[in-house]
Amino acid sequence: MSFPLLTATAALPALGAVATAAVPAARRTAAKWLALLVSLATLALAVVVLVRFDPDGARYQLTESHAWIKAFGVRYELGVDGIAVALIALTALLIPFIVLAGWHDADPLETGSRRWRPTQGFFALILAVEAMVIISFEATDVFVFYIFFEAMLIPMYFLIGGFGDRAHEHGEEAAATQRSYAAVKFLLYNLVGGLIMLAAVIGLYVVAGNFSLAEIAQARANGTLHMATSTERWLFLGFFFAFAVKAPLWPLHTWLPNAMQESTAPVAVLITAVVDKVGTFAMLRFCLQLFPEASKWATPVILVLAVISIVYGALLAVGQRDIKRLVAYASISHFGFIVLGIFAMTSQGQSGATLYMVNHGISTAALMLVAGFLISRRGSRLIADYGGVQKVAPVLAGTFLIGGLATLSLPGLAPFVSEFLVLVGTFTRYPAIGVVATFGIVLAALYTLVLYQRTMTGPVKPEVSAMPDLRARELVVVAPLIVLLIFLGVYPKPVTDIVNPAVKQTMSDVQKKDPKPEVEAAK
Amino acid sequence: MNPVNYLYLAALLFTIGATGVLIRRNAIVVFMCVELMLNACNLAFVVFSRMHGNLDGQIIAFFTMVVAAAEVVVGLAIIVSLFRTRHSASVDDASLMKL
Amino acid sequence: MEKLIALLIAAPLLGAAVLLVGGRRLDRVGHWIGTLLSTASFVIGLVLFAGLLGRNAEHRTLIQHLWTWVPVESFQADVTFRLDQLSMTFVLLITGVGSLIHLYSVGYMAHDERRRRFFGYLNLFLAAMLLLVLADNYLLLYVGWEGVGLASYLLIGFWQHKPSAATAAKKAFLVNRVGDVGLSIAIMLLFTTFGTFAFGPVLDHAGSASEGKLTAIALMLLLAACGKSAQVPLQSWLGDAMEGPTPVSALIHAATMVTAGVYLIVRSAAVFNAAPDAQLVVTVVGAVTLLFGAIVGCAKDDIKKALAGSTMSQIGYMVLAAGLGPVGYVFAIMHLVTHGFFKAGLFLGAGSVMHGMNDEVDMRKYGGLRTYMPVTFVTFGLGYLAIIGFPGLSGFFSKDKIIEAAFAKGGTEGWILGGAALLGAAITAFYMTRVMLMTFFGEERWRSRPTRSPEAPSAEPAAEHQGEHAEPHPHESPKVMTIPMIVLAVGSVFGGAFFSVGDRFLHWLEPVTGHSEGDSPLSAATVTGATMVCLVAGVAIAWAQYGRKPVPAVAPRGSLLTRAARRDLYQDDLNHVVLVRGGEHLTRSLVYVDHTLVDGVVNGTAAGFGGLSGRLRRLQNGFARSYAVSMFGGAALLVAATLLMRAV
Amino acid sequence: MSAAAVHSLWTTAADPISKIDAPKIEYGQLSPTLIVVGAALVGVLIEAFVPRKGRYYAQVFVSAVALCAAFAAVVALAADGYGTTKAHIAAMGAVAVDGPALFLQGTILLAGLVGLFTFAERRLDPEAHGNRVDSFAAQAASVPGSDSEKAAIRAGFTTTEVFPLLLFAIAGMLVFPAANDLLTLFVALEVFSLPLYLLCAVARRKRLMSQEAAVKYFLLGAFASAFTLFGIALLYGYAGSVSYARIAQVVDGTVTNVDPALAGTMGNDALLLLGSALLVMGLLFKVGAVPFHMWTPDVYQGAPTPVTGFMAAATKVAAFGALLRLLYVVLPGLRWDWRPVMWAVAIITMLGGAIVAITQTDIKRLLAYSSIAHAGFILAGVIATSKDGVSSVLFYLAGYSFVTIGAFAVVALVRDAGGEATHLSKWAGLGRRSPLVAAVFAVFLLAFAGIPLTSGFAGKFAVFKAAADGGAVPLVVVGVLSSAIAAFFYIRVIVLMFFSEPRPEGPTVAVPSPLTTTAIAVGVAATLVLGVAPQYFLDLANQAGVFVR
Repeated sequence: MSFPLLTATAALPALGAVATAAVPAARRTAAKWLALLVSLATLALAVVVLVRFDPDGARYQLTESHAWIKAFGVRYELGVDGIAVALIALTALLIPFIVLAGWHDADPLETGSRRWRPTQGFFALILAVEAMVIISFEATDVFVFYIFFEAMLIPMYFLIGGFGDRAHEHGEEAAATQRSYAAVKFLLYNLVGGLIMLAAVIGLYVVAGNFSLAEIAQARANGTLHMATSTERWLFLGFFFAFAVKAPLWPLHTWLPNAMQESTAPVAVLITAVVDKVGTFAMLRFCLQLFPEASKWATPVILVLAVISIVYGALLAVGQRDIKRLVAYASISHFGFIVLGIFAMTSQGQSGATLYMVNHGISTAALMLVAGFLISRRGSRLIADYGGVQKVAPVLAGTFLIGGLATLSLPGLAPFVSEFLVLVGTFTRYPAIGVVATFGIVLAALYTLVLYQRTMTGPVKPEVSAMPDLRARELVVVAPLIVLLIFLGVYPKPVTDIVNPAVKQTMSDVQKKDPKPEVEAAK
Repeated sequence: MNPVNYLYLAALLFTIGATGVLIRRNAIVVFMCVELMLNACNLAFVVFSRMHGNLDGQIIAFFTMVVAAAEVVVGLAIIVSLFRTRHSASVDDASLMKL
Repeated sequence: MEKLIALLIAAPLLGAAVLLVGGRRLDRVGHWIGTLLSTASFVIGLVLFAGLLGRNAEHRTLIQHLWTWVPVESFQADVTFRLDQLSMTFVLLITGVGSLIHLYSVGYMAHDERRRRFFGYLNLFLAAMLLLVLADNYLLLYVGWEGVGLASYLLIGFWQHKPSAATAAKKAFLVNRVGDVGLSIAIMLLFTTFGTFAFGPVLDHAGSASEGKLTAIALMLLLAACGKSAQVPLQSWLGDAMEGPTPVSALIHAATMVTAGVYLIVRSAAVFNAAPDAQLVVTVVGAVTLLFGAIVGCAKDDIKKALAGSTMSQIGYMVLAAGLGPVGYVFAIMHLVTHGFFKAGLFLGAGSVMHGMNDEVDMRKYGGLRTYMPVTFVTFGLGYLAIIGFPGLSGFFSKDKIIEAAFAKGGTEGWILGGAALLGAAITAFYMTRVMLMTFFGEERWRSRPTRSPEAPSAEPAAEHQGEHAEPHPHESPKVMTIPMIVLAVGSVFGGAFFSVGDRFLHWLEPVTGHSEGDSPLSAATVTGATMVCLVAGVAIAWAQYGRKPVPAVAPRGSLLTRAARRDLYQDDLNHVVLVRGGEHLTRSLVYVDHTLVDGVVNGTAAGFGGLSGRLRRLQNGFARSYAVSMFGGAALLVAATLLMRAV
Repeated sequence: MSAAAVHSLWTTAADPISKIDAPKIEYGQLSPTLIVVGAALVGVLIEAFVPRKGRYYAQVFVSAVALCAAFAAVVALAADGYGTTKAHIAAMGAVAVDGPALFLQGTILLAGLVGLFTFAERRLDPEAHGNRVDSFAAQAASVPGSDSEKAAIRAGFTTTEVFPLLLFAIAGMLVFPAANDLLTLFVALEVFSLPLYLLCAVARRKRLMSQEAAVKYFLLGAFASAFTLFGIALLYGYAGSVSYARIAQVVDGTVTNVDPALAGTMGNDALLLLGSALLVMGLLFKVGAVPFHMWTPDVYQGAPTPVTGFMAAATKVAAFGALLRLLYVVLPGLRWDWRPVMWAVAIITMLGGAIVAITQTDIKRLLAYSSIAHAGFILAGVIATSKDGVSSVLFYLAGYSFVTIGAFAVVALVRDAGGEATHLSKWAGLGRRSPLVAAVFAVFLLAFAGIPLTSGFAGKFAVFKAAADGGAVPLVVVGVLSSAIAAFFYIRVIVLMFFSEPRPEGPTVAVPSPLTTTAIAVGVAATLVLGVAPQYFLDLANQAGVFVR
């Protein structure tokens, strides 16, 4: 019995959350530091996982397996493949920045009793989310995954509904109502998705008798488990629906703009960069592995939905007047790319999609956090309230621009690699769809540059004339992200090396091969 | 005489009681109608007991009477206290809680 | 020796990093750092050039593999550089002209408090441009391709406080993005066709692929080229790009970046050779653009916009040549290089004029400046002679060859293309003469001119230092600005001759691009003669119109064509109506749809349940007897259902 | 006459008459019930003889001891194997001692114990004239607002009778799921119903509503039990017996020694179907299934909150136990008749409860409707008609009862001048005023909503799984959908507590005595333990999943 590394990686932030929540009301700063340290420690553990993981080794590594709920055929089974490792690393990497960026977001409001401890709560909730996200990346048992996939909603819900931007054009009361609307919308969307998935999970149990990915795969291999085509399709739809809500895929996306708009920037990053990734990840791991036939059956429709998301999200981003909403719709467009890559069923597509999850996490974090700093200065989310910022706060403007360029996936920055892989992967099998998706890059440029032009350039608005440039803490948050964007842009090999073998596995799950070129010109 | 007829009588009484419950306002009367239903049941028990030629039915009838008596005790207690507070025994007046 | 190639890029890249990250503390020396590093890159270029000359023709291709970039199964992209005669030519042009313009900018931007950042951007541009021409595969080229796009975006919008500048920058980037779509689709097609997109294998096996695929690839590459090189239909951004500081216009929007499209086509020669249909399209695009640009150039009163039109037109020549296949590749590049010299020179001259005229750009407010700024006059004049193809000057050689090649295409196509080229030559002569006359000759229209309204689009911050309404005192620019002009003038005088004598340039480039002599229906002499005729005609008409009678200070209404040309032949208005307006409507309606339809469905469901709940709630009316009724009814139903179950 | 004749007369006279032999009662196996009943009687005596001052303590002490003892007895019996191997029918076929019975009795006893704590709570209301008071009327008989009531309050009277009443109710509930003949069933039904009627009427605050609740509950309850009784009569008429086993045999047609009368009635399915339908209806009334649910909201709202909590938990447990036994032991032969009907009932119950709850504005009514929806979920498990079905229902009931009592205990804490502040608008911003209480209540709500890692989820999963296994997939889908709807209003409360600004004149949260604290703590603990590590209890329910026949 070796050291349960994966459990530890998830348990550490969980315990950290409890500890943070327990910090007495007066010692707010202590709570912040505690949360930061815990998240850093988790990052360290994640790095250990990264190091201990052998890309060319077994499919699932560092596995743990214990009996849990025999009556439901549930085992506490953990294990990571390349894809999971990459995403765990991403999560663990982003949380410290999120904590740091949200340093002052939860300083208490005047209302409430002595025992009301928003700050402690805020950071505790963030750590709780981290724990649940990490374990759902690790779970190789459908039930275990489902439990945390669902439970994750609760802390997220409180983060969205409980903490918002300070200043608000319609005053605190209106802000509160809008916040809770967004929070409820988020929860209901995902809960409905989750409950429909629950029906499918139960169905899976009825069919398979247990939830272990490995066992089910084996049972299918040696023919002891046979799924009727219709059954498989229904179950697939049940699973996919939940993931499509989480991802989010058009037309199930409308919760995301509200959620990101109302929550503070760090939480918004937590949503898109971390939590939503669980949805796309789950498509890759569960939909494709458990229901390969059904996945192939559904591919055409899903691809179309993905393309719609890409174009639709981008167009709506162009039409937004609110910075955060804009980023939200941009993310919807990006999630379209990820889904596209997953269901193109080519190694480029799927590696690209995985890479995309990581890169999108980093780039959105960069853009959104800087946007958050901007908003916290002016106290407004409306694009129209800004102008000429680059004159008074050049560093802020510069970082914002780099974040934007990453969002429009400029070559040389990380997102370009993944986006191009996805496009190539799609194009090799579905040229038409690939071409349509490619036009998304023009729209991406449009909304990013329009945002930049309206906020940062032009004559300096009087309200922003006194705006301070980025502070040390904020620079510490942004600079590493930018460095990472550039590094992964010119040298993504470390990530691809980890991801590729896992993707090969998935490809063999769905029994798909990459199309051959017309002329074999490669050396 | 065919005992089945008594069954019809029992059914009739039961229905009358039920209808009474549905249409009468006064709590006491409503309650009496319930008692009527119980007695209809008793009649049915006795008749079946006669048909099957075993005593279970008749014994059950006694139990039913005891239970009914107990119900009267509790019921009257409640209704009376309600009457004393509201000065009315109408069931419809007691409709504070709705929706 | 390959080791050096990376340094070419590294030097300016380092400069950019240092200058942009370094912050204010570098404001003092920033510009010198930038200039130094670009010059360093030029020196390295020379060393490599010498190295190449030391080898015999077929061993002049150097490959430097740095690291594996994106490896996913069969998709293998490496960071690998290829230095052959073609890229060497570009390296020298870029670094050489680039260094000169760095030097020039030291003076030109002297009064700008953000000069350090300007040089940072310039270095960034150099690095990206070098990456573009040195990349050994299309994906890496794409990085450079977008890199230069970014640099040009930053530099066009350098004076971001001017909404016009910011808008122009955005427009340039967006139009280029459309081109980039072409490039990325081309790369995908290459990957699906050849399983790779590295130059070597692709160009070796180009022949063996199906012509359909190749045509598609070629057309996509052409689309990319149109975006970058401002060819019809993606030309609209170049005129606005003149919002940038003049050195930028000189370096990026005249000498180097805008010619990247030509590079792309020539680099992909093998693909185009195997796709004749695509080649025809290329030639057509080239011909159309060269006339388009020329016509626009005739009508502009803004000196920079006039030159921009001319740039468009000259690149049209190059594209036309490139479209002609092996007959034209070499001359396309040759014209590219010579154009690099004289057009840069012209722009620097224009900059120098503006520098001396409170950044006035309207030629109708110039006049008779030759006496005030002699050096500028001379250098500008030489550039002028070069571009109109005055015999013996560089333009003469390069352009003449292209016109010959065009006729050599043979058949009606040949006649049409050649005719267009000739006509273009005539118009070029006309508008350049016009520029020359309006600027340096005639009476001094800038005296006692009406006070300029401050929000005139051409306002540049330097103007603020020198008082808004003061009458300009034309003066020669400082040495640091004139020296580059002189050097470029020299280049534009002797460059062509140097290249053409003994077909130096041809032999140098042939191994890469290949070359074949076209059989022209007209003898070379005839073509040259015709060109001379056109030239003279153009000059004469211009003289008649602007030399003899005085130039009105406010533009006359002008003919229909003139007015159309002033508005860039209405193509901008077209874009505005079709794309911008249409797009706005589309997004606005989509926002509405998203809010009412997609979201409405969900909220509607919720509301529906609420309403249902409210209605059902009324059943709970508080009356015990009605509860009893429901129980009774329920019982009845229960019984009925049970009996029914038995019945069926 | 001859001597012989005389002798013969004598002999006939002296002919020994057959004597009735005393019934054989396994007191040991009935001990849980007997203990509770005994304690209840003791309680009555206490009321009679112990001076007022001591009564409260005496009653609480006796009841607590009795319940613990009874629970110990249940555990002992279970440990002795009566739940599994030695399961059999005791008391001359009147009472079954088997897994389900013991499991449910254990659950009821624990629920009763926790309920007792909430009954005994006397810190919440402000002291009246220096005496601590609980949530029951000073003198139930006196008219609200009358002098006699004032006097009673001044004298510091308290209605300590509630404790014996509670014990009687518990005793009835213990028998109800164990009853093995229809007569016992009916008597048990009344034994636990009547005390509840009374308990509903004795609230200290809001007497009018309390009395109204009692009247409604009583009249409708009596009405329902009349139907039940008629159903029993018909079944008796059909089978000629009230013993479950016998009826089952007759239903299956596996009965031996058919006398002509029986042969006559046996043929008459109308009797059987009518009878079983009415009987089932009576039980559905107790579990609060649509359309027999309408008493639930009013009674839940009007009754004193501790009573509501106990009632909501224990009644459901008992009634579902009886329903299970009835359907699995008596009417399995009728499965194909009642299953579709129950399907329908389950579906409308789930949907109805969930939908109507959306627009509720009173927390107690809200919980009432949620309990209706939960009744629907449990029915889904009942319908599975499999061992899994039974055990899943048992597990669900166990989890649900603790959550319910805990939730109502919390409701009792939130008070303003008028007593408990049950209107939702007053709960606004509770999370700001007292985060802990709000958090605890949120946990309960999440359990109700069936969020993973709470007992609610484990229970729901078990039940739906059983249903799906039993081929009732549509039922599962409906269940899932209605839980989605239900989630909406649970969340509404959470939003209210945490995300809306507290009202300046909002309610205060009373600091409870250890009693209520224990009740709530037990609730939370059960919720989390059953949610995170349910294995042990699932096994328990699994072993207990077999009815003795």
